[in-house]
Parts: sequence; C-alpha cells; structure tokens
Amino acid sequence: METKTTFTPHPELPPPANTVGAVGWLRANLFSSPANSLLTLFALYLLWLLLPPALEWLLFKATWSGTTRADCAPGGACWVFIKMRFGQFMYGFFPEPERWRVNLAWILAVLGILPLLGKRNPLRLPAAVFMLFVYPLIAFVLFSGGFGLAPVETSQWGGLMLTLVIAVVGIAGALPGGILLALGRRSKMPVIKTICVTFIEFWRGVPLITVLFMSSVMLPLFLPEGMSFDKLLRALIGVILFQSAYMAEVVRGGLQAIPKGQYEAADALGLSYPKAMGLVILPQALKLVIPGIVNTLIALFKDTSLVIIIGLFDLLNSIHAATVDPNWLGMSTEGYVFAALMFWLFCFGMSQYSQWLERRLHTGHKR
Amino acid sequence: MSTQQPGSLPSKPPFWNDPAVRATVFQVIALAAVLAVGGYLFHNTQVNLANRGIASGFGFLDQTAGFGIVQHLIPYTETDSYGRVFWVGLLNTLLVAALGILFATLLGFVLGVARLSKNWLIAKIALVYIELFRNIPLLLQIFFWYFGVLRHLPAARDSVNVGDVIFLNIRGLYIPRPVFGDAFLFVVIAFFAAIAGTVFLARWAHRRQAETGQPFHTFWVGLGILVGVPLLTFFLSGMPLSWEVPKLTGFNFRGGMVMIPELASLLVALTIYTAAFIAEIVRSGILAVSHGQTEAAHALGLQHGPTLRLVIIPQAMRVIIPPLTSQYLNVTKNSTLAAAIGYPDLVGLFAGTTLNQTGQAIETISITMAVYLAISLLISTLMNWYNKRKSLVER
Amino acid sequence: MSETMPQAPQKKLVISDKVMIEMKDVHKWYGQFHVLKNINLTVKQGERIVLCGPSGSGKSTTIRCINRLEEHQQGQIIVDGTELTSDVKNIEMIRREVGMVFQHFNLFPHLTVLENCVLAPIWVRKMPRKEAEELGMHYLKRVKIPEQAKKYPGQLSGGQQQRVAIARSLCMKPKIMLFDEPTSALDPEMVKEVLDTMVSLAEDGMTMMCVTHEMGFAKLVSNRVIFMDRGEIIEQNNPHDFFDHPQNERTKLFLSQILHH
Amino acid sequence: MSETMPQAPQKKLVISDKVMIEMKDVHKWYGQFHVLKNINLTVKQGERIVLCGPSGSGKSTTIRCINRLEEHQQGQIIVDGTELTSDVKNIEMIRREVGMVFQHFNLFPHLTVLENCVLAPIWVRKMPRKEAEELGMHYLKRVKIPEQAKKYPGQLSGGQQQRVAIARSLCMKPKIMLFDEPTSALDPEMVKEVLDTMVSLAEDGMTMMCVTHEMGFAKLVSNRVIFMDRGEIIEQNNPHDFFDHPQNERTKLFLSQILHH
Amino acid sequence: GATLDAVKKNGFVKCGVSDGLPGFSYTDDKGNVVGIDADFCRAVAAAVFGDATKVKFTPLTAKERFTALQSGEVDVLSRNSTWTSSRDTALGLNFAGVTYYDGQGFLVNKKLGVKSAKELDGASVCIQAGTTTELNLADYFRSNKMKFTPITYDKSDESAKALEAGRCDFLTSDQSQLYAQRIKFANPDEFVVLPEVISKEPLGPAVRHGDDEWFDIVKWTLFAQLNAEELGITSKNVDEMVKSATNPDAKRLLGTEGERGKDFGLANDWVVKVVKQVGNYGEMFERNVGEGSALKIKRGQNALWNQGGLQYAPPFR
Ligand SMILES: Nc1ncnc2c1ncn2[C@@H]1O[C@H](COP(=O)(O)OP(=O)(O)OP(=O)(O)O)[C@@H](O)[C@H]1O
Ligand SMILES: Nc1ncnc2c1ncn2[C@@H]1O[C@H](COP(=O)(O)OP(=O)(O)OP(=O)(O)O)[C@@H](O)[C@H]1O
Ligand SMILES: [Mg+2]
Ligand SMILES: [Mg+2]
Repeated sequence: METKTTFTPHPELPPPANTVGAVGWLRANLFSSPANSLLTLFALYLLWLLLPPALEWLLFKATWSGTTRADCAPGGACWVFIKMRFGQFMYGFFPEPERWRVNLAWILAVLGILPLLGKRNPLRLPAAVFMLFVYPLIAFVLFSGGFGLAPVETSQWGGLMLTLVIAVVGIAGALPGGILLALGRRSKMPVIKTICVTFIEFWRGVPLITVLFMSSVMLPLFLPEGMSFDKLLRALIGVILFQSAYMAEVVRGGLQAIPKGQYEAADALGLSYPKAMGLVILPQALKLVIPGIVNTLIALFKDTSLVIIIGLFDLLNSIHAATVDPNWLGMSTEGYVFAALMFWLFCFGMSQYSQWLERRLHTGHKR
Repeated sequence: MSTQQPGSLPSKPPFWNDPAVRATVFQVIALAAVLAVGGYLFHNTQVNLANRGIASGFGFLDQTAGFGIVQHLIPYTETDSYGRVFWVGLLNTLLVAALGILFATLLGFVLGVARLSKNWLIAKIALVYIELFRNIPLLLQIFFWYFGVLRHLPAARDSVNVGDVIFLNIRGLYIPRPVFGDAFLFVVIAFFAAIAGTVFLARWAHRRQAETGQPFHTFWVGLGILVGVPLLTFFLSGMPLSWEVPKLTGFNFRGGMVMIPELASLLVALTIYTAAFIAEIVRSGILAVSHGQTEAAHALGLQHGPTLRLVIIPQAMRVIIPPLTSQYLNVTKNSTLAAAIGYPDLVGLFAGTTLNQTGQAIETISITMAVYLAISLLISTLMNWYNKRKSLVER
Repeated sequence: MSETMPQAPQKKLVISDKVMIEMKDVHKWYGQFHVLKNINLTVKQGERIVLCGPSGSGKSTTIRCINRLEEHQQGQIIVDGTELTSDVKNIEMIRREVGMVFQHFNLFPHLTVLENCVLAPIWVRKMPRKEAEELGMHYLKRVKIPEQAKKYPGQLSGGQQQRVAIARSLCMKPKIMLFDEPTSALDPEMVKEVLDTMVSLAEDGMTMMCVTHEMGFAKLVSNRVIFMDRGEIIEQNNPHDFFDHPQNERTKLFLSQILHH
Repeated sequence: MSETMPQAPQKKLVISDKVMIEMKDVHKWYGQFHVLKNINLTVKQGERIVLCGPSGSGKSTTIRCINRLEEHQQGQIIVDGTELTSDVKNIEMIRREVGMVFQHFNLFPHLTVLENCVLAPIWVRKMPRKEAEELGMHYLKRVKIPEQAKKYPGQLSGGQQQRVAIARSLCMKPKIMLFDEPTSALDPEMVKEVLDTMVSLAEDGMTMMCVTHEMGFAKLVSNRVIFMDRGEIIEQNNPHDFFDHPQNERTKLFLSQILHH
Repeated sequence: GATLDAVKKNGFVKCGVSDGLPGFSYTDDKGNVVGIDADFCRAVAAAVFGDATKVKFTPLTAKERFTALQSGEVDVLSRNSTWTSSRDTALGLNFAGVTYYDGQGFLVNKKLGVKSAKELDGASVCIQAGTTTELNLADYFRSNKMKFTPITYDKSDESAKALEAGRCDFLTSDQSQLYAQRIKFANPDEFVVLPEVISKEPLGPAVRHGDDEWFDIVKWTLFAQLNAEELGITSKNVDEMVKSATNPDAKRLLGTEGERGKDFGLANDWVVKVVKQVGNYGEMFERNVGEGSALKIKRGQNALWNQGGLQYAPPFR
C-alpha cells in the first residue's frame, strides 16, 4: 500500500523572546555569562570615569571664541590658542600673502588624485601623467617661488605643509629606489644581491633619528668642500634612503606574489628583462602592493614628526614651539590634542583607504 | 651518474653575448660603482676633516666626560670617561626597551584578546583604543605624557604620599630601596634551591602523568615552593633585609629608588603605542587558527583552558611571533625618541652630548648606528633560526 | 586495501533497547531564522542512522546539537541518560561519550598523527602517556595507517587525514560516533578508503549517526535513513523502504535528483 | 562553434625538407637529477609532433628547452638553423620564431585581450601600434573571439583564455608553435574549442610540437607521436602505427592505461 | 679664500643662529630673526654686500652648531657660543671676537629661599645638553664638594620650562640667557638670578679654519662696530660724519681717508654701510639686550674699555 504524502513545511516560528531583539542582543553581547556581565559593568564604570570629564574639558567647558589667553575660562580647553595660531600650524612661517600658493598646490593635488581612485576611468592616464611629471614641477614652483612668484626659503616652510611635503616627497622618492632594490634583491647575480641586501638591512636596522642626525650632521662632511644642501633637502635625502629600504621589502612581497608563469610567458614572447619587468611584472606587482605602500606612507607620515630633532618646524614642532610662547603658557595639552587630531585624521583616513583597497583587490583580482 | 658518454657540449657564444660574461661585467661595474662612491665619500671626509683641523679617532673614549647623568644603572661620576658614558647610555636604552617590550606585550595581548571578546562593549573599547593610538605619532604621545600630563604633578614638597614610603611628584616616583643584610645570601641560595626543586618537581610530575595519567598541580605547588622556601629562610635567618625609605632632605628626596618622569613618560608612550600594534598582531594570529580547530577540540571533550593551551595558542604563536619580533625591534628603535625629552639613552648621551662636547660626529654616530644595527641583526638572526625550526614541523 | 569492504551487506545489527540519544521537540533558531523545527528522534544503542536531505535543511545543525557544538533553545536532548543543559559538567561528560568527525577533518596541524590521537585521552581521560600511545597505535592500525603515526597531518592525503580523524575520535572510546559529511571534501579515489573504515566500525556495533549523501553507504550499513528538509524530519524508514518506496513527495524529488546524479 | 572540426582526418600535410628543430644528444640535469637523457629529434617544417608519456617523463622539459626556458647542459639544439647557446642574441632570435602556449595560459591579467596580443609585436618586433592592433584583431578572429578584444583575461572562460594565449603567440608570426598540455587545465566542455583552434592551425601548415594526452587530437592531426619515459625517447611512429601497433612494452602499458581511462 | 668666494657667489651670508633665545636670536611670530647675534650677521652682510638683508639665517640647536659650521652649511656661526681653546683647535674653528662677555650663573625660584649657589647641595638642575655650561657646573660642584642631579634638555627653552614647572630646583646657563629665559616665564618675578658667576663665557661669532680673508672680515666687522661706538659714530649720524668728520681715526674708519677697505677686498665705505644699516656695537646692544629691550641687561662688562668695561677693539689703521 502506497500512501503519498505531500510536504507542507511547518510555519516558521519566532524565536523565544529572550534570544532576539534588544534583550537578546544585550544577553548575547553584554551579559552572556556572569564573568561577562562583570566585565561589562567594569567597562561601563571605566567609561563613566573617563568620558564625562574628557568631554567636558574638550567641548562643554571649552572656550571657542576670543583672541587672547585671558578670554579662556578655566576648567575647559582653550581652543582660542589653536585659532590664533592656526596659520602658523598650517603653513609655518610661509609669508602670509603667499599662502594661497600652498592652498593651490594642495587643491591641484586633490584634483589630480581623484581620477586615480576610480576604476577604469578615462581620465586615469592623463591624471597619472600629470601627477607624476607635471605636478611636482608646479608644486615646486608654487612652494619655493620663481616664474614671477616671490621666492620663499625652505626655512620658512613649516607646519602641516612641511609635514605633507616630507611625507609625499619621501614616499615618491622612496618608490623608485625601493623598486630597484627589490629587483636587485631578487637578482641571481650574487654581488648585486649582496649589495642590495646589505643596503636594505642596514637602513632597516638603524633608527630614523640616527639617520636624520647623520643627514644633518654627517652628510655635509661626506660632500666635497663648498657643496652643501639645504637643511630640508638633507632631511629628505635621509628619509628617502631610509624609506626606500622599507619600500623595497613591500615591493618584494608583490614580486613574489606574481606567479612564475607570468615570467615564463614574458620570456617566451621574447621580451627582454627590462621590458618583461616594466610591461608585465611590475604593473601587476605594484598594483598588488598599493595597500603596503599606503601603509608605508602612514608610517612615514607619523615619522615626519621626528624632524623636530634636527630643528625643522613640521606640524608637531610648530605646535610644540607655540606651547612655550609666554603669551600662551599652559596650552600644551590643547596643542597636543590638536596635533593628535590632525595626525589621526590623516593616518586613520589613509589606513581606512588601504583596508578598503585590500578588500577590493582581494575580491576583484581573480587568478 | 652512470657512464652516459657526453656528447659535445653546447657551443660557447661569443663572449660579449655570453650572459655569464655580461653578468660578471655588470657585477664588477656595480661593485666598482659602490666602491667608487664609498671611496669618494671617504676621501671627501678625509679632506674635510684635515682641512678643518678636526681630530679623528677613538681616543676621545678615554677622555673625561665631565658632565653628570641623571640616571645610570652602573656607577658613574662626572670624572668617568666618555667610554663609560657609552655604556651608561646603552644600558639606559636597553632598560627602557626591555620594560617597554614587557609592558607592551602584556597590554597588547590583553587588548588583542579583548578585541575578539564576545562582549560587545569590551571589543569596541579595544577597537577604539587600537585605532586611536596607532594613528598618532609616538613622539607626539611622548610629548603629551611628558609635557601635557606629568608636568602637572605636584612639586617635591607637595608630593602624593602613600604611607610615608612611596612618594610621587614632578621629580618622579620614589619607592623604598631594599637593603640586603649579609645573611640575605642564604635567602638567595634558598631561592635558587627552590627553583631547582621546582624544576625537579615539574619533571617528576610530567613523568608521573606520563606513567599514571594523574595530573599534578605543578603550578600551585611550584609556586608554593618558590615563595615559601625563600620566605622561610628569610625568617629563619633573622630577616636580613631592611628598606631604605626615600626622605625629603634639602631639595629632593634622598634614598630609595626613583623612576624619573622622563623614563615614565617614555615607557608609558612606548607601551601604549606598541600595544596597539601588538593587539592587531595577536588578533590576526588567533583568527588565523580556524574555528574548526576549536570545534574539534571541544568535540574531543577538551575544555576551554586546555583547548587554548594545547591547540589554539601553539598554532597562533607561529603566526604571531614573526611580526611580534619586528615590533620588539621597533620598540628598541623607537626608544631613541628619548632624546626629545631628555631621557639619557644612548642617542641622547652619546650621539648627543658626547658628540657635542667632543665634536667627533663621525665616530659617535657610527658607533651608535652600529649598536642598533647589531641589535637588529641579532634579533633577526634569532628570528630566522626560529622560523626555520618551526617550519620544519609544518611539512 | 579494500579487503574489508564487504561485497554484500552483512548487517549483523545488534540493537539493544538502551536509548542512547533522545531528542524531544527540539527547536533551534539562528537569530530570527528557525533552523530546527520540532525535531523528535530516538536512537538506540547499536543503531546506525543516516541523515540526508537538501543543503541547508539542518542536518549538520541537528548532529552538532547532540554534542552541544550548537545550543538548542527549546525542547530536550538527552544523550546516554544525561540531559544537555548549559551545565558545563554535563557537556563535558557527554562530549567524552560522543565522538565527532568533521567534513574538513580538523586535525591539529602542529601535532603529529599520534599526538593528535593521544591528546584527548591524556588531558581529558587522564590516561598515562604510554597507555594512550598504545591505544592511539591500536586505533591507527584499526584505520590501517599505523605507519603514518610520526608524520604531521599536512603530509598526508585527504583520505588518510580523515582516517586519522576517525582514529582520534575512537581513542576516546566513545559510545556514539557522529559524522558530518565525512567524505564530501575528498577526492573520489579517497572516498572509498574512508567508507571502508566506517563500514568496519559499523560492523563492530558502534552507534553511529552520519550525515552523508553516499547512498551506497546508507544502503550498506544503516538501519534507518532520516530525511530532513527545512529544519524538519520529513520521513524516516529503513534504507530498503526509504529508497525503494519513499512516502513523501519531497523525498521522492530529492531521491530522484540524488540517484540520477 | 565547431563547424571547423573536421569529422574525419584531413591531413593535408605539406612537409618540406627544411629542418626546423634539431636536437642532438641532448642531456639535461636538475641538480643531480638526470631529467633528459640523450634526446635526438629532428622536426621538419610543417610537421606536427605529439609528445606523450607518463607524468615526470620530461615532456615539458623537452619543449621548454626548445625556446630556452630551460637550459640544456649537453648536446646541441638547433632551431631554424640557429644553435641555442647561452648567447642572448640567439635566444632572442629563436624566441621570436617560436611561439609557446602553456597549460595555465599565463595571460597578463592587467592587460586587455588585445593588449596581450600586441605587447610583443610592439616591443619586440617594433611594429607600429596601429599595425599591431590590426594584426591582433586578425588573429583574434582566427581563434574566433574578436568580440572579446576589449575584455580582461579574468573575464573570460578558460577555453577563451587559452585561445587568446594562442592568438598572442601567433601575433609574433612564429615558425614553430609549442604547446604544453594546452587543454589539461580546462573543463571538459572547453577542451574542444581549443582543440578546434589547434586543428585549424595545423591545417594551415604550422610546424607544431604538442605535449598532450588527447589521443583523439594526436590521431587527427599529428604526423608523428613521440613517447617519452624517464627522460628518454622510447618510441616514435606515425599515429596509426603508434596506437595500433606499439612496439615497446612500456608504450603498451602506457597506452593501456590511457585508453582505458 | 674659498668661503669668501662662496659667499660672494651665493649673494648672501649663511649665518647660523640659535633656535630661540630672546635678545640673541629669536624668531618672532612674523618669522623675523631678531637679536644681537642675528644683527651681527646682518653687519657682516652689510660689510660684504653693502646690504644688511643679504643674509640667510639657519636656526641651529646646540648639538648641530659646530658641525653646521664645519661642513659649510653656515659661513659664520653667531650663536652665543663660548670661545674655548678646544673649540678653537680640535673643532677647527676660529672665534672672531667677543660680542658679549658673559659668565655662567644660576636662576632659582625665590620660594626655595636660596641666597647663594653654595646652598645648592643636592639640588637638581636643568641644563642644556652638550654645552660648556654643563661641564662648568660639574667642575663647580665638584670643587665645592656638592652633589647635584642633572636634567638635560636639547633646547634652552625646554630647560627653562622645566624649571618653571618645578622639574628641577635651579637653572644654570650664561647669565644673559638666564635673563632672556626669565622674561618668558608667566611670573618672572618669582625667580632670581644668584650672585655667583662661576665661569668666563666670552660669546662670539666663529668661522671655520681655512679662510683667513673671511676670518678677517668677520673679525673686523665687530671691531669696526666697536671703534664706531668709541668714536661716537652711530647709525643716525654716520652720514653726517662721512661728510664732516675731522678725526683721522674716524675718517679712516669711514673710508674717507685711505684705502683700508681694499685690504679686506671690500668697498672702501663698508663700515659706513655696517653702521648705517645695523648700528655701532652700543646700538646693537641696547636694541637687543640692553635697558631698552625686554631683557634689561646693564652694559656692565660689555661697556667699552674706556668706560670701565672689557670691550676693546684694536685700532683701525
Ligand atoms: N552560525 C549560523 N548562523 C546563522 N545561520 C546558520 C548558521 N549555521 C548554519 N546556518 C543556517 O542554517 C541552515 C541549516 O544549516 P546546516 O549546516 O544545518 O545545513 P545542512 O543540512 O548541514 O546543509 P549542508 O548539506 O549544506 O551542510 C542553513 O540555512 C544555514 O545557512
Ligand atoms: N625546476 C625543477 N627542478 C628540479 N626538478 C624538476 C624541475 N622541473 C621539473 N623537474 C623534474 O623533472 C622531471 C620531468 O619534469 P617535466 O615537467 O618535464 O615532466 P612532464 O613529462 O612534463 O610531466 P607532467 O606530465 O607531469 O607535466 C620531473 O620528475 C620533475 O619533478
Ligand atoms: Mg552540513
Ligand atoms: Mg609537464
């Protein structure tokens, strides 16, 4: 006897009330066990200890308007200090009437970079050419003068502008060096390889401070008499040498990720070594390591603060110097909080970008 | 190889097209270029030094330094030599690096685990901590702690006083210093004996477990021995230990031990900053162990503790250790920021003050760089060795 | 290697009356999603149950509830007389009695094959190492790979790894074995060696619950096939009737897909 | 898509007397391992050779030696009258004449299909871009995927990718084409479209050397089948005699495995 | 010599100054470098180019200063540096004179109730790293059998702030600096400079070895300013003096008689340019550190020799 039953699924029931909704969420995420509940309470207590006074100082009791120290109420931050010194923190001693040049340079940079972020944008190529070859010249002229613009000494550069200049020039200079070093390190020629490995390991093994010391104190002794560079240029040389070693390791990671078949296919097509590298391997490898490059940039951006050691007035040093101004005594906390905020915005922004890129490359890159 | 009688070898190409020849030539040129640049710089340096009448050489290391140092782990007075200054600086650097590594590791592991906590609040707090502190330059953090926080501590006379033995003020944290009597030697001996005993006990417990399966609470018993035996000896030998309590005499606290604010802020900043990075390393290390491992261990009846200890941590550690080491290297290198707040580390004392007093830029900076390089190379050699050993196990 | 693979079913089933697993009105939700609906199931000692059903129907969830890798929210699950509650002692006790083999083996890659096997006996059963190793070797022989004892899992083929996983579970001398698609991650050549091992286990009278789509295996060794869909048990029957005279439309559809495949 | 696949062999072989590839007493070692032993082989213009043999027998190594992706240590390899030495000029010259298609396609993922095709003509043959693109489109039509020219390799199926790889090689107008298991990484459905392309190439009189286990292909287009084992050429013959009357024991064994498979 | 050629080729004097010491060299909030050390560099520029603005300042930390000069990064170092024998010899420098006679002193908080440096046993001291000050202090305390704890900073600003915050009990530095730092305090009156002067600190500009012509120019720029003060020539009356001076010393100095400028390879009226644009020594002093400035330092030892001070310039002839 064959009885045929048809299948009618049970209705979906809602879960027991205490496992979903706000209560369920609380139970699962905050109070899942006695130990967890204790931890939650402890964390809440900590927050209660920290947050209200911090917010009070930062926002509620802070003074926002005024022009002198006398305008500031006690018990809160005195943001007037930042407001009054803002120009110096951004541009250092860059002459005030010329500051539009700095702004223009940054605007151009943003305009130039935007098309590079999109995927397969028709403007990508021209934008890249512009950023690589034209922009540096324009920016250099805007910053230092010439072609009818009043000259501005590099010793007058400072603040955030100097920080950005060091970071951007540092990374731009380190990239070609890093690529060469990475290729050298993977070379089959023992001498080349040894030279590159020694170079890389040397710079990676010493602290940046000593490198800056060296470039500021020793470099002049290495050069023939009478030849001397600007202090900023010397710092940049130090930074570039140092970063190119780190960059080399990043690029090497990319080169290693390219499958052997790509090298072989390029060989089989008769491409010579430089062509195979330039047309086939590097474009792929560099694309893979963009997140790594951004991370290096973040590290460099933070490290620019070390130029304080050799007396350049970057963002941090400008603020540090302003905190000893007799007219604004006792503003160091405000100053450092502001500096922290600026650095944090840049670094966090870049790290989010690099993480986003990493995710995109992961999903978008089929192999 | 068997007696395969060789046919002819492939013909030799003309030498200018022979890649081997080309490679050799290229390498010779590269080497020559490197040597030439090096030689050129060396020559310039020689000429410059001669022209400017700067004395060179390492003779200055024997000269009297003549300046004081606020913190020295080995005895030092102004009449000691620059050579001694070097050692004082190196030890100060190693001190701050070692303490920084210790604290950053502890805090970093806690944060890394907290980041993965099932407790939403804890996980989010850890996340905010990590994203906040790793995106702010270390130097800024050092300044913040030194100039922004520790500068607001009370003056020496108004110290925060804990039971008249511990004092905190702008000059530092003063704690009592143990003064050991002669009989304290027995306590030390007893302590080492206790260590030996514990090791022995652990071996025995291990063997016993292997034989009978009975686990033994080695940890608690061992701890008991380690603490109890020296303590007992201490009382029996008539408590040969006294404390030198810091006391405010004249301008400063005298006696006791002090942690100067320069060290404290450097340490706090290094710890907080590095811990953020270590937390991320720990997190990714733990995440790298697949959830299946935990499930399998649970399914075998292993409880939470043994699962962590026997299954998860050994696997996570392999992922964690290499990047952790490079963080340790970073701590060592970052400790050079001490120079910015006047903590007397190697860079401050040697590449700073000594350089300035003697003018021996090349010598002092080279020595300093060589020291850091040596530390780095030492650690990375150890690391490679460790990795090799571990990867053997893999496959 | 396949001498043990019986050419014809030799179901020397010795099913006692002792109830090993009992699920009563079990419900489970993942968030809002009702994944197990009113599951009722009794497994006696010596039974070998095959669970089948379309993907996502809740088979894995069902057997994972039995050793509490997943928590159920309603109803009772009683294993070997002990009810599964959130009491850690109970969970521990039950997990000792229940072995589980996963689709992806989940061997511990940092331990050798033998170490994998002796880990739980030593730390959970507090067995002397010597004895545990003998036991481990015994079960490795049982799954026919004693010569691999000193190797690491990464050095073995998939089939060998899965057999190690079985041996590892057996070392705890479980009363019940759960298998969650033990062969689906394996290359075809290796499926057979694992199935052979399971068949030989079945012959020894082990109580087994197995999620699998290997219908040959189901016919050969199981005494009951359970079909699940959308979190419900739709049909259960002995394999003969189940495959030849399915009662439910849903089952028929499923079988037609599986068998033509 | 398969109109060009001739149902019956149409071997319009036009084999001239010109020797395109000559290998004389070639030996090669990987470290201590003697991978090619005394290989002697002459390929005339217009020949299509199929190389077969068990895994690890040195087939890939042999054809990789011909365009110097591997270096041989003893003996001579003469391609189109030029001896392969370590002379970089010679290597460059020979690589221009010899196209190679790999098992895993090895297309450049960062370039479009057309860019893949024109890369070498532009940079190696110094062809104007315009002309190169025309050539590229010509060969893409030849392999029947002109409409994919603007896509990236990652967007194509395996069979299409392999055909792009063939077109890319053809764009250098090679006198000889080498294929290293061109179909073994493909899903079965895609094998045919690649084989079709190769058949049509063969009909145009291209000199070809192909490592493959596709016996159908061997029978259909090759004029000689070479069997290798353990680094030696064991037997070579026309496909008819090779498959139907193998002379050597090892060949017989190999064929029995292959054909029953 | 090479340095002079390079200076002429560049078109400006590269001058190393302090990174922030009011009265000596200090970057004000508009970015101008002001102070007596900076003015001296302007005087050198006026001497060489006839234009006091042809100077490029490089702020240097104490650590960097000598290497900066040695390496040619600056042509003249005018950065409150003490003239010592070892600096003159082993460091390869030539001090060109003394712009400021100074001595090391102590600055303490009044609250400590200390009246004399002899009472400072056991105190902690804030001090700038790598200075002669650091060495003098050690010598002084050792010879008086006293102990101290040094807290060293790279920048004088930082050591001053540390004193203000109470990190140390006293600050030691050249007295001029003590005054300069004190005015930067929130409550300058809470701090006093102790009477002891424990060292001679002749501060002056330095050039590197190897170019005697350049050395001469720098040296005599200072002497010219001193001679001008001695002769009563000021920036205000210098034009008149050129026309009307009768004193032969003054005429020689101003180049209206003789060809003294040629000896230096400079224009004959170079001193006129210096005095006109920068002033004589006395003006320079008053403007930057003297009673007319915020520092309010008395001339004291820095008065001319014929007024009871130490400033004495060789004759211009
Ligand atoms: N942790 C989880 N959170 C939310 N949903 C889950 C979770 N695990 C499983 N599910 C869902 O529960 C349903 C049943 O899953 P289960 O793994 O039991 O199915 P299955 O019958 O074993 O299927 P398969 O044959 O694919 O393994 C699926 O729809 C699945 O998506
Ligand atoms: N780079 C290498 N170094 C050392 N041994 C190698 C290398 N490449 C190949 N071999 C070895 O040389 C032998 C021949 O390899 P080859 O790839 O030519 O074989 P094949 O006949 O193409 O085999 P398959 O059908 O598996 O591709 C194999 O034993 C292989 O392990
Ligand atoms: Mg499942
Ligand atoms: Mg092959």
